Amino acid sequence: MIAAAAAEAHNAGFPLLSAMVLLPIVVAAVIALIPRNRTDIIKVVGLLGSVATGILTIVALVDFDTHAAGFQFVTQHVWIKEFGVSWKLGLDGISLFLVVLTGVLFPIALAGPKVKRDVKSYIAWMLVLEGACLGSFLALDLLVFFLFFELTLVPMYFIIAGWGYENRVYASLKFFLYTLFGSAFMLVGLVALVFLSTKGGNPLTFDLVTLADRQALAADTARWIFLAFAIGFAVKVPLFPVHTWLPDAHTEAPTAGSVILAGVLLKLGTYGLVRFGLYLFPKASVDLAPLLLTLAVIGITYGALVATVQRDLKRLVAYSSVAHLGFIVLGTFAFTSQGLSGGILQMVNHGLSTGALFLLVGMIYERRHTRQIAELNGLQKTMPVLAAVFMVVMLSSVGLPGLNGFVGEFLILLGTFVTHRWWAVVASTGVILAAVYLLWAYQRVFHGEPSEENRNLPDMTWRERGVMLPLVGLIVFLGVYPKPVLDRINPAVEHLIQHVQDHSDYRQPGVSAKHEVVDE
Amino acid sequence: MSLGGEWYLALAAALFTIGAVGLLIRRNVLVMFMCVELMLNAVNLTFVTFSRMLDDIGGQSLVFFVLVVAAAEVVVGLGIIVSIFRRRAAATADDLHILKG
Amino acid sequence: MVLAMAPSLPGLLAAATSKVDLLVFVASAVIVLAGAIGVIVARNPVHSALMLVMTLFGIAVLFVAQEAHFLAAVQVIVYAGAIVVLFLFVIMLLGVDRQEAVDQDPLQGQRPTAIALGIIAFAQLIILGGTANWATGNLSTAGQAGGVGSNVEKLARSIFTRYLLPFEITSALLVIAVIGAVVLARKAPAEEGPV
Amino acid sequence: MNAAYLIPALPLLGFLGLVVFGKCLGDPLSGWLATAAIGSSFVASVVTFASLVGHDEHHRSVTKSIFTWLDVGGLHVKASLLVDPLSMTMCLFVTGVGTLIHLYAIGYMHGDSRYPRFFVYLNLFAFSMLMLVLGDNLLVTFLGWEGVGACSYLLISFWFERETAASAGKKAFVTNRVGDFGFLIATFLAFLAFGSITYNDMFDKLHGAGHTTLVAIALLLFLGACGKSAQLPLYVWLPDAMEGPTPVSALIHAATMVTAGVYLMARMSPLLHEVPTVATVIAWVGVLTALFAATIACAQDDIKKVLAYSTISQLGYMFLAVGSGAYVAAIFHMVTHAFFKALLFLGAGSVIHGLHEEQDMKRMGALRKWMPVTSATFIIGWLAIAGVPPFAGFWSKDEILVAAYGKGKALWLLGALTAGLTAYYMARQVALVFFGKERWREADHAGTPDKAELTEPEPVADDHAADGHAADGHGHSAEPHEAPWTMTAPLVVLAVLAVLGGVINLPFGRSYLLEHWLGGVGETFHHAATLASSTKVALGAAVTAVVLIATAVGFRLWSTRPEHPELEPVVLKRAWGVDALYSFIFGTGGGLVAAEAAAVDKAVIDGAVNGTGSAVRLGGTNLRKLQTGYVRNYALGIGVGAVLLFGYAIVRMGL
Amino acid sequence: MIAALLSQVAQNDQLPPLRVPQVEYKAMVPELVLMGAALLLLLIASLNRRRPPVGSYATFTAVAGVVAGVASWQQWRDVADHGAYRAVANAIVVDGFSAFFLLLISVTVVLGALVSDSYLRREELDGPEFYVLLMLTAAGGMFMGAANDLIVVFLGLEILSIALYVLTAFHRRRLESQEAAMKYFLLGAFSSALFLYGIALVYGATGSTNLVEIGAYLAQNVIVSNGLLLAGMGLLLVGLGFKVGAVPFHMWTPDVYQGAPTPVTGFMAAASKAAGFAALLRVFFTTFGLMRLDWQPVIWAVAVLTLVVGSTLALVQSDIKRMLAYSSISHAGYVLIGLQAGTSRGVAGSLYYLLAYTFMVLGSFAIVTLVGRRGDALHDLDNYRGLASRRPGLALAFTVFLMAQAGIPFTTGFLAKFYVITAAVQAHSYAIALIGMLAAVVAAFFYLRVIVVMYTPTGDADDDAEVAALPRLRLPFGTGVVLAVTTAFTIAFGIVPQPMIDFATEASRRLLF
Repeated sequence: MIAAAAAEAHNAGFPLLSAMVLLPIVVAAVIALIPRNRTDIIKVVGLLGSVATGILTIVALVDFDTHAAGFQFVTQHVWIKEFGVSWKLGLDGISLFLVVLTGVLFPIALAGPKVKRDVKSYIAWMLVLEGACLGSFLALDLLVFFLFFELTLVPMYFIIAGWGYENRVYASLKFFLYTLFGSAFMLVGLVALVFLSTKGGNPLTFDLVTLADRQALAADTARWIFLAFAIGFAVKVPLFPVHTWLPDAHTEAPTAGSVILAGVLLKLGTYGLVRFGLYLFPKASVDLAPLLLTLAVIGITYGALVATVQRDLKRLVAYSSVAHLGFIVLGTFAFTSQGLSGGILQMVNHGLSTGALFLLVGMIYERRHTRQIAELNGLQKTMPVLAAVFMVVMLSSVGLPGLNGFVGEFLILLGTFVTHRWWAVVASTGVILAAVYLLWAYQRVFHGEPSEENRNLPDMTWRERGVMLPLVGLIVFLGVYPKPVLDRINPAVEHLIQHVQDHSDYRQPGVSAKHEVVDE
Repeated sequence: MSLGGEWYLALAAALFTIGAVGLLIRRNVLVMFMCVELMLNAVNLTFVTFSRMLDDIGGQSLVFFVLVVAAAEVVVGLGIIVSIFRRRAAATADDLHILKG
Repeated sequence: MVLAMAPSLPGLLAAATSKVDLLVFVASAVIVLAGAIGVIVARNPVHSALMLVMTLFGIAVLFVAQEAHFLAAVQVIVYAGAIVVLFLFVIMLLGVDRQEAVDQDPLQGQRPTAIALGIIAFAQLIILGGTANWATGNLSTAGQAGGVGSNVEKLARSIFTRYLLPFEITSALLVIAVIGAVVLARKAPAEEGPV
Repeated sequence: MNAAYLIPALPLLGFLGLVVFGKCLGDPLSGWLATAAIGSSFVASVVTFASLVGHDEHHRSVTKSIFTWLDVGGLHVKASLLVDPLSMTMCLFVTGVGTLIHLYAIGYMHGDSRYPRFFVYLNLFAFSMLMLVLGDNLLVTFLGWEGVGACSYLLISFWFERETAASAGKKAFVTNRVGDFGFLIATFLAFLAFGSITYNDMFDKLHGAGHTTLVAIALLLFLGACGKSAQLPLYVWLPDAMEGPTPVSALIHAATMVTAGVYLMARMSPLLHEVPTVATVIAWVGVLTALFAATIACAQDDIKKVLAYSTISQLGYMFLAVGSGAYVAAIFHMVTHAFFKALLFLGAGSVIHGLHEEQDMKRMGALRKWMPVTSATFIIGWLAIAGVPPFAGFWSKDEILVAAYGKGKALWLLGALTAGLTAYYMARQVALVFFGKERWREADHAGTPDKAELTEPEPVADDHAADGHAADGHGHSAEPHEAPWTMTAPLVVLAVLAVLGGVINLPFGRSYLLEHWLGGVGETFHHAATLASSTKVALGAAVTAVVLIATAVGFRLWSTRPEHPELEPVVLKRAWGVDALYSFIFGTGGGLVAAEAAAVDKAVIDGAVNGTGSAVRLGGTNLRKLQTGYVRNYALGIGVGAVLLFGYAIVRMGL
Repeated sequence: MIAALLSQVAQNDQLPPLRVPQVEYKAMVPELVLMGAALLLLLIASLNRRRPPVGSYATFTAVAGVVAGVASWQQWRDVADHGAYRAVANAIVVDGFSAFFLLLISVTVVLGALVSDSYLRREELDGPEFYVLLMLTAAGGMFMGAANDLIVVFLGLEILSIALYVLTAFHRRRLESQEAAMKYFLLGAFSSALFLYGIALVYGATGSTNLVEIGAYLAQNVIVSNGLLLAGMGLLLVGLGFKVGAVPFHMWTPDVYQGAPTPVTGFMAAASKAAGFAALLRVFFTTFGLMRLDWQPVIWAVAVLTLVVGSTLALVQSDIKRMLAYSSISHAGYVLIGLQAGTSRGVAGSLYYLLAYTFMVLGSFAIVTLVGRRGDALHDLDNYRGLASRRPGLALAFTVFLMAQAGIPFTTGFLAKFYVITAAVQAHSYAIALIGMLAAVVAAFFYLRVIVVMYTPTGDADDDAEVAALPRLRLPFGTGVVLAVTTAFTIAFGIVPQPMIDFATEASRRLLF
C-alpha cells in the first residue's frame, strides 16, 4: 500500500485528466450556443472536440509510465468539504486503455453514422456522454465516480429516445430505470462504506485509495456492501439475470448510440467491478467470487443460446455482448493475473469488435432499412467489402486467434482455469456457441443468393471504410501483438492482486507448483 | 371543585370525537364546518381543564387564541362556501369531486 | 398524579361543592353531548346550528365550573353571538336550509368506518389519558390560574406578557380574514364569459 | 536456417499483397502471385530442410523466436517457430502439395467472379497451416489450428450463393470448434501442470506431472485432433466440406489441414508415450473410424463424397498408427496419402469440370476415352490408395498394419478389413467413372433437377468457354473434355509421386529414410521393430491378397453394371444416419433449447422486469382509487392516520 | 356569571406589578417587513384610484420579498457572529435554522410574485389583494419557522393556511379552483383542530406550550406513563404532516395542487412545505429530541409510506400539476428521511433538500403556469407534446427541473437525495435509504415520461393543427427571471455544491435547542 501511495505521482503541470473530462463537455456547451441550422459548423466543432479529446487520451497513453502500478497524472481538489469529497482523477493500467478506447471510439461514432434530425442536440449529447464516460473511468473519488456513472445515463437516454428506432421510448426508459435501479443499491452501499469506514475516528472521505487501504469493515458487512456495489455494476455490465435492458437498448439505439453503449458504457460495469469491487472489498469479493463466476458462466452460455434464435441482427449482437461481458466478469473474479489482465484487455477488445459490429449493422440498416435477419440475404454478393469487414470483425468476436478477441478470451479462460476449473470449462463451451450464432447469422445475412430488395445496395463508401479502418487495424494489431497493452495493464493488475492477497486469505496459486492438477 | 379533571377531559375527548365523526359522515359543508367548531370547543374545554388541573393560566390564554382563529376561519370558510354556492347552489361536499385520482 | 386542588378551601365545603359540581358537570355534559350529537344527526342545517348553540352553552357552563369566567363569557359572546349567527346568516343567504338525506351515506363504508373510528379514537384517548394520569405537567408555568387575583387580570397579564407575540400576530389573521372575505365575496369579472 | 522465417512469411506476404492488390491483378495474375508465394515458400522449406540435414542428428531441433506474444503472470508465450525434422517434413509436403494445388486452381477457378479472393484465402490458409506446423508451443499451433479452420470455413462456403455450401462451411467451423474446445482446455491443463505451454518445456517436465493430468491432457488434445482430422465422432463436417471448390477439397480436406490432428498427436508423442491407455483409445478410434468411413464410402454416388469418406478412413489409419506408437508410419502415410488423395481429388475435379459440374458417378462412365490424362493419373491414384504394391500407399499402409498387429491383433484385423473395403470402393469408383457405358449421354436428368437449376456461376475454366458450349446451361449433351495444362500438370506430378512416394521409407535394410530423419525429433520416433521380418512379410502378403481380391471383385461388379442396389444399402447411403442424428440432437434439439432459453428470457427474466414495472403501475392504479375526490374520504384518511398513531402510542406504552 | 367576574376584578391589587416583556423588533424584521408591506400595499391600492403601471404590485411584492430576504440574511450573519437568541418572551427564536427558513420563504415570495404577475393579468385577476395575501401567508410561514412556542406554530400555521385557502380560491372562473379551496379548507380546518388538540394534550402532559420549556421538562422528568404525551405528539404530527403532505395526511395535496391557480400551487408547494417542515423539524428534533426513540419508528413508517405512495401514484397521472403534486409528496418523504435519522446531519440533509426542492418546484410550476395558457387549463401531458420543437429553451429548463427532481447528478436534486441518504446511512437506517433510492427509480419514470413527451413531435395531424392554432407561448419577463434563477441555482449549485451545503449544514448546526 505504501508502494501505491508512493507511486501516486502528482503531476504538477498541465491537468491532463481534468482537461480530458471537461473538454468535451465544454465543447458541448459551445455547440449549444451555435445556431441550430448551422449543422456544418456544428459537425466540424463536434468532431474536432472529440478528436482533441482523443488526442489527449493518446497523450496520456504516450506519457504513461509503463512500469508503475499506482495512479498517474493524479489531480485532486477538494470539492465538498462536508463529505470529504474531492475532485480526484487518476489513471493506472486498469483504466488507461478504457480511456484510450473512449477517446478513439467517440470520434469514430461521431464520424461514422449519419444523423438526420437535430444534429446539434445529438452532437452535444454525444460530447457530454464522452465527458461523463471519461470522468467515470478517471475518477478516484467514490462520489465523483458515482456522479459520472449516473450522468452517463442522461445523454445516452436522450440519444436512444431521440434518435433511436420504433420502440425507442420503451427501450430508453428501460435502460435508464434499470441502471438507476442498480445504482440505487450502489449509492446506499457506497455511503454505508464511507460511513462505516470512519470507525475509530477516521475522517470522513470518499477517496478511493484511502478507503481501500483502510479496510475498516467487518467481514459480513463488507459482503453486504460489496453485494450492493455488485448489483449496481451487474446491471450495467449486464450480468445474467439483470441483462434484459441491454437487447432493447441496443436494438433501439441509433448506431452511434449502440457503438458507445457496447463499446464504452458496458465497460463501466466491469471496470467498476474491478476498480471498486475488488479494490475496496478484497475479502468480500473473494468470498463471493463463486456467485459472480456462476452468474458470469450462465451469462456466457445463456447469452449465446438466446443470441442464436434472435431474428433481429442488432438484438443478436446485443445478446452476444451479454455472453462476452460474462467472460470479462469471469476473468475479473478469477483472481489471477491472467484472468484479470485478460478481462481488462477484453473490455477493450469487446469495445472494438462489438463497436465495429454495430457500425456495420448500422450501415446495413442505412441501406436496407431493416435489421430483420429474415429479410436480409446474399449481402456478400452485393456488398463484398462490407461482408469482408464484417467477417473479420465477426471472427474477432468469435475469438479467432490472431485477432484481438482471442487473446482476451484465452487469458481469461486460462486465468479462470487456474483457480476455478469447472467454471472455465463450462465457459469454454461459450466459445463453441459463439461460433454457432455468429456464423449462422453471417450465413443468413451474407450468404445465399440476394433477393430482389437486397440486390442493388451500394457497398461501403470511402468514408465508411475510413471509419472502419482504425477499428479493423486495432483488431488485428491487438490480436497479433498485445504485448504493449498487456505490459501496461500488468503492473496495475499485479498490484491489485497483491492488494487482494494482503487483505484476504486468498493466495494466487503458483503455477506448476502442484504436480497433480486433476483430481484422481 | 373536587370533581376530577379527568371527567372534563373525557367529556372533551368525547366531544372531539363526535365532532370528528360528524365531519366524516355529514355531506352538508356547513354542518361539516360546525363539526369543526365542535372539535375546537372540545379543545377549548381541554385547555381550560388542564389549566385548572395544572393551576396554570396559560391554558386559558390559549383558548383565547383558539377563539380568534376560529373566528377567522369561520369568516374565510363561509366566504369560500358562499362563493361556491353562488355557482352551484346547494352543493354538498360530495358533489365536489372533479379533482380526484 | 398531580391534581389541582384549591388549597384554600376547607374540605367540608369542598365535599359539599363537589356534589353541586357533579350535578353541574353531569347536566352540562348531557347538554354538550346532546347538542353535539344533535349537530351531527339533524337533517336541517338550521337545526344543527341551534344544536351547536346548545353545546356551546354547555361548554360555557363547564368553563364557569372550572373558574374560567372570562372565557365563559367570551365563549358565549363570540361563539353563540357571532359565529353561529354567521352560520345561520349564510344558511339563510344561500337558502340551503333544505333537509339532507342522512339515512344513508352515498360513500360506501364511510359512515360505519367513521363511527368505528370515532369509538376507537375515544377509547384510545381514554386509555392513553387514563394510564397517563392525565395532567402530568409542571404546575403554573404561565402563572397561577387560581389563587389570588381575578381571572380576567391573570388572563390579561398572561396574554400581554408571555403570549404577547401570539396576541399581536393574531392581527394578521384578522386582516387575512377581512381581505379573504372581500376577495371571496367579489363577483368574478367574467363569470358569464367562457371558462 | 533463417529461411525458416520465410516459410510462413511468404504466404502471409502473398495474402497481404492479394488483399490490397488482388482486385487490380485480377484473373489469372492474382493466382500466379499466390502460387509464386507458396512456391517460394516451398523453396524456403527446401533450403531450411537442407540446412537442417546438415546439422548433427541430435541438434536438428531449432527454435526460432519472433516476438513475445503474451507475457502475463507466469504465462510466457512467444511467437516462435520450432524447426525440427517433423515440422520440416510437414512444411515440405504442405508447401509442395500446396504449390501444385495452387497451380491447379489457377486453371480450375478461371472465370470465377471472385477469383482473386479465392487465392487470398488459399494463401492465408497456407500461412495458417505453416504456423500450425511450425509453432513451438501449443498457442502458436492453436493460432494456426484455428486459422486453418477459419480458412476452411471461408473456402468451403466460397460459393456462398449456394445454401448447402454456406451451411457446410459453418458446419465445418462449428464442429472444429468442438474439437478446439478440447485443445483449449488441454492447453490450460498443460499450463497448470507444466507451467509452460512450449513443447520442449512441457516434455522436459513430463515426469513431474501426475498421470491423470497427462491422461486428461492427451485425451483433450485428441478431442481437438478428432475435430480437425474428422475422426469419430466429429467427422461429420468433412463430407459436407465437399461443397467447396475441388482444389480446396484436395488441399485442405485431403492433403494438409485434416492431417493436422495426426501432426499434433505426433508432436505430442512424448506425452502419448507416457499414457499408453490414451494411445489405445486413439488406436481404436482410428481403426473404427477407418472401417466406419470405408463402409459408407462403398455406397456413395457422389464422386467427391466417396473420396471424402475415403479421406476419413485413411485418417483413421493414421490415428491407428499413432495409437500403435508408429509415429513414423503415421507421418509416412500422411505424406503418401497427401500425394494420392490430392491426385484423386484433382482428378475428380478434372472429371467434374470436364462433365460440367456433374458429380454423380452413376451418370459418368467410359471417360477414359475423353480424358486420357485424367483417367491415367486417377487410376494410378486408385492403385496407390488401394495399397497395391508397389505404389506408395502399399508401403505406408503396410507399415501401419504391422504396427497395429504389434499393438493388438484385433486392430490389425479391422485394419485389414478396411484395406479390403478401400480397394473395393475405389475400384467401384474407377469402374463407374472411367469404364463401362457412357451414361452421361443419357437424356434423363429427372433425378437431379436441383443441380441443373443452380444459378451458381460454376467455374468455367476451360478454353472452350469462348465457343459457348459450356455456357448454355451445363448441358449434358456436351462432350466431356480434358482439362487445361495447369490442371493436368499437377495431376501428372502427383501421379509420379503416388507411384514413387514409397521410396521415402522403404522397409528394406537401412533405407528407412523417413524414420531416420524423424528420429531427430525425439526418442519416441524410434519405432522399435518388435516383429520378426517373416511375420511382417506374411502380414503384408495377407493384406495384399485381400486388397487384390477386393479390387478385382469391385471392378468386375461395377464396370459391367452401374446398379447393384443390394450392395448399396440405404443405411450406408445415409452414412449410418449419424448426420440425421446429429442434426436432430444439435439442430432440432439445440434449436429447441435455444428457443426455450429465448422464450424464458422474454417471458420470465424480462417478464419479471416488466412485471415489476406493471406491478408498480398497478399498485399506483389501485392506490389511485383511494383518492376518490370525496373530501370526506380524505378526512377519513387523516382520521385513520391519527387512530393508528394513537394505537402506536398505546403499543409503545406497552399496554 | 357576570357578577362573579366583577367580584374577581375587585381583588386585583394583590398581584405583582405587570412587567411587559421587551419586544426585540430586530428578531422579526423579515416578518414585519412582509406584514408591513402587505398593509402598505393594501393602503396604497385602496387610496390610489388610478390604475397603477403594469406589474407594479408584483414589483412591490418582489422588492418586499428581497428586503425580507436581506433582513433574513442579516439575521443569519447576526446569528453567525453573535449567536442565537430567543425573543419576545421566548415566543420566537432567532437561530441559523430560523434564518435559513426565513430566507427560503423570502425567496419563494420573490419568485412567486414574479410568476404570478403575468398570470394574474392573463387571467384578469390582477389586483393588490393577491399580493397582500401572498405576503401575509409568507409571514405566517416565517412565524412557523421562527416559532418557539406551539401556539406560535399554530398561529403561523393558521395565518399561512387561511391565506392560502383564499389564494386557492382566487381563480373565480375555474370551478376546480373553488373545489380545491373547499377541500383544502375543510381538511385544513379538520387537521388544525387535530393539531390543536395535540397542543392541548402536550400542554397537559408537560404544563407548557413553549418548546424550550417542554424540552426542559422532558429532560428533567421521566414520565413513567406518557401516553397522553405520545398521543399529543401524534396529533402534532398529524397537523404538520398534513401541512407537508405526508402520507396518510396527504390526500388533499393532489386535488389542491391541481385546482389552485398554478402560481399559487408553486408557492404552496415551496413555502407551505418549507414552513411545515420547519416546524416539524424543530418540534421533533429539538423539543422532542429526547423522545427520538418514540417517534423515529413513526417517522420511518410515514416516510416510507410517503415515498411509496407519492412515487407510485405520480406514475399513473396524466395531469402535470397532479403529477407534480404527487412528486412533491414523495419529496416530502425524502425530507422525512432526514428527520428520521434524528441526527444533526439528518436535519442538515432535510434543510438542503428543502432548499434544492424549493427552487426546482418553483421553476417547474413556473413552466406549468406558462404552458397552462389562458384559463389555466392545459395541464395534460399531451399539451407538452413537442414542446421542445416549439420552445426549446423552455423544454430544456423543464428538463433540468425534472432531471433534478429525479436526482440526476450535477444538479442540486442529486445532492439533496445524497445528503439525506448519507444521513440515513450514518444512522444505520439502511432500509429506508434503499427504499428512498428505489422510490427515486420509480419517480424517474414519470419525470422521464414528461421529458419524452416534450421531445417527441406530435405524430397526430389533428393535434398538430390544434397546437398550431394556439398562439406561440410568450415568455413574460418575470417568469423569465424566475426560470433563469431557478435553473441557474439548480445546475450551478449542483456543480459547485459547497456554498449551499455549507448553508444547510450551518443552519442545522446553529439550531438552538
